[in-house]
Amino acid sequence: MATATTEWVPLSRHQIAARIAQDIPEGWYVNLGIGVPTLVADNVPKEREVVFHSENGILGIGPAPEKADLDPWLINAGKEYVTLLPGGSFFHHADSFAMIRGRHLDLCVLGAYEVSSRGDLANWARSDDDTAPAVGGAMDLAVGAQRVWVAMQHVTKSGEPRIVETCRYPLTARASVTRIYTDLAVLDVTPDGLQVREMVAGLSLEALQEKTAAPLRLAADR
Amino acid sequence: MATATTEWVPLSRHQIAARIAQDIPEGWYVNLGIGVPTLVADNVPKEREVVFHSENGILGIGPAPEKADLDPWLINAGKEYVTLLPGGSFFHHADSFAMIRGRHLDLCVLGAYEVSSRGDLANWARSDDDTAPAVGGAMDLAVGAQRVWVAMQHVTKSGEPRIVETCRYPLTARASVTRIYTDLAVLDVTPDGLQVREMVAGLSLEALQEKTAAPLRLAADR
Amino acid sequence: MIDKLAASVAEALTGLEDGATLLLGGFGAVGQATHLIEGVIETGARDLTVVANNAGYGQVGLARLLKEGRVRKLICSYPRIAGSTIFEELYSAGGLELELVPQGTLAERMRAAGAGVPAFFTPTGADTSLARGREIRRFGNRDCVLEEALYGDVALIEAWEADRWGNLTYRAAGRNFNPVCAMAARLTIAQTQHLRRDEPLDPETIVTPGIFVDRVVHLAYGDPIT
Amino acid sequence: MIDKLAASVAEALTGLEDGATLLLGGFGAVGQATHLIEGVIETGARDLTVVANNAGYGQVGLARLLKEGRVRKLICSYPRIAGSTIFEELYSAGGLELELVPQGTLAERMRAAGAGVPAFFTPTGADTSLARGREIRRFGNRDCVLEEALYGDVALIEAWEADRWGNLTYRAAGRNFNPVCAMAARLTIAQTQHLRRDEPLDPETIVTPGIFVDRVVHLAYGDPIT
Repeated sequence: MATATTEWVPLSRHQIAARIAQDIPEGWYVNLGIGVPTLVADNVPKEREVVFHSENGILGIGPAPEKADLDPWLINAGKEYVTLLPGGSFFHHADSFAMIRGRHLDLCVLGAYEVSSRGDLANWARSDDDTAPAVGGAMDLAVGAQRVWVAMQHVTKSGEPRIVETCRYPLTARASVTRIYTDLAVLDVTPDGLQVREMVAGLSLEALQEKTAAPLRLAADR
Repeated sequence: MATATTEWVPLSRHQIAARIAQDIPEGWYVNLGIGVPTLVADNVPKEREVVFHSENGILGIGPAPEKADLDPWLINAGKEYVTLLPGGSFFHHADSFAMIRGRHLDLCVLGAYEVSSRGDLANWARSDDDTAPAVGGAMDLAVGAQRVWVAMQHVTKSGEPRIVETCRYPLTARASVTRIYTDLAVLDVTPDGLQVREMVAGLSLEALQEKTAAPLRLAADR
Repeated sequence: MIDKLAASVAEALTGLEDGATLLLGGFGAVGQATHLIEGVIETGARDLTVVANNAGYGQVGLARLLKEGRVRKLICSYPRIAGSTIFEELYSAGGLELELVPQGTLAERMRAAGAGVPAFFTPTGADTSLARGREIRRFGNRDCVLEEALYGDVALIEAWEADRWGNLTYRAAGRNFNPVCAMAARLTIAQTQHLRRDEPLDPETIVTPGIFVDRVVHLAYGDPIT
Repeated sequence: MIDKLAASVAEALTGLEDGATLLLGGFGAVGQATHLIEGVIETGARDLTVVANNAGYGQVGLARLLKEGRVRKLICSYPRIAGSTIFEELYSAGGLELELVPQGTLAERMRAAGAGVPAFFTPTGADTSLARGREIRRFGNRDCVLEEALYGDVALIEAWEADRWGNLTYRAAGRNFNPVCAMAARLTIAQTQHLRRDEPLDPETIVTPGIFVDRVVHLAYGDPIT
């Protein structure tokens, strides 16, 4: 029956964030990019202590404040008001990026326009002649963190694959991404290419491959 | 009369230090090397505020403590117990040498084995095959401070000049020293060579030249 | 007596010249020396190069300086943010030169200037269009780009507390680029929320030692202006 | 729950291997992690490379480690000081390899390792015998030598106060190389005089954030041992 192949439901943005949160063990130091990655923090169970880092000089970022407790001096890299958890600290920008570039972060989670089968990341500019471009800390995070995980929609709004052989968008970093979480699947970037660890219930490898412009295979140990 | 030419008296170590102290204006940040330079601090009038820096992470070094007030955690680069003056601060070694190497010190005063007429400084090793050599912060200070002044005896114990055309001892830094204070004279290192600013009373330029292995002339504006 | 206090913004900005390179602390609106930046307009200085993480917000601080046409070139990591309309208009119209620098490289280049490091290698950006035409060298298994120190003529920074020796502390995320800018400029000017004139700050908790600070102006202006 | 406390020096040193590069904080006797360094002897580790400003004092700490013959190579700025008799004997007898590094370059090379800078240029030492055979490049009007980052396997540092997250403060001149070593090693172990287990240190006055610290051992040993 034709319907049998379409019975899967893509994950929502919050579900992607929750799925990523599952894989973050206690004690990791983690930087979260803007968008879906930011949602990851709220999905880590309270009893599992993870230390969130912000580029603007903060370790120990906590959830958004109640309005009454808002500290106008305490913002994250996305310029949103945040709180500080016990054990947190403040430091200047050179020290903050020493943490990033010196490979002290266990993980960063970033959004992306495209990821290649070798882990090349494109997430900072839509074209080489971008009007008024902005790069921020994307390139630093992509080369610096021990692991770079990407959270993104599997395909563009028009249905084009975002996981490709070679990125068409300007690169943020080469061979950087180690894992991709999409609304359809979890994929590892390995020396042997992309390996599928999980798919949403009802989705076949063939159907996922159709939406992916690089060869996939199932992870042996999944 | 032959006696007339020998009526001069060389400065003592303390007098050299006191002479140097005269030339340090209020508000300068100054690093003092081990030996005679260390004595400079006590000769700056109390009402003239000068901030002394120590390589091991201190600004605002004060005089040696009374025994009862000794803090065993507060030593200078020479590993002597010191005090901290109001306005002082502590910082780590990379920041401390950022101050030195980043040209933030107005002055450092160093001892020397030899200084050349171009301001080359030799003050760290007695020979190229020194057994168990030690360099410390000498090379950092010599290239980093805005001004490098040397405090030394004009000649060796055996009467050999220490101010020379070309240093025989291993170099600490090239074209670094800007002024030399000896027990006999104060000399500026200029693009036009060594210029004598002061001599001890009774000493002639000819007599000073005899003890100096590089051409001297009197400073025009002295 | 050492006393780095200036009586006014105008006095604090004495000596700022046309063509100067200004280093601005702040990340978003937090820790931005808004009053000093706006004071630059009054000095009449123009043809400025401005180094800052963002390109200003709304109609205050750097946004006003841009609007007044005083800035020739911006060295920046993230100019395009919500509210950066003045930057976007100027840039689209070709009225502003932009050098885009990754945020960590921006911080490290200023720190290098302050620490006497004329140039350093970093993997950040090495495989990207920002490294076009630049020197690349491999260390270990990574390509790295050579980055040069970024020196300022004048740094304008914002502190929480200061004493007459120019020692500074910051508040929370207000620290950001401020201590780094302070190291990198020949003349560093701080506006401070709180002043302890003769009572020195705790030597253990000073973030920017006074050696990096030339002038302090006391402006109890309240929370960040957005 | 994050808890970086180790119950003993032996537990804190778990995993230290033969041939490791050790980064030691301390300047003179102040801020030296004497008990951790002596604990290295008990682990049996040998063939070590040790990075430290001095080569040890009297008969404690690094001096003992040297005497026990565990150190193959010393990377050091000022090995020869009053009381460094064990170093001098070993070095004269050819029992120790020495790499002499200017003190600021030593600090900056470790800071570079911790900050992801594989190499940098500095004028320090460029015109001296220490730069023989090294790459020299001119920046502005100064010759500079290329210096590489100095990475450690294990850093042994000394703190004044710590919490269970590994945040650290230091006391007075006890800070020195400790925060720099903490950044530069894969495994950083701190001995601390005071412990605030669950009561976090003040986020504004932490000198070494816990991200740079892996293990903490509480040793209320009193003043520096000279």
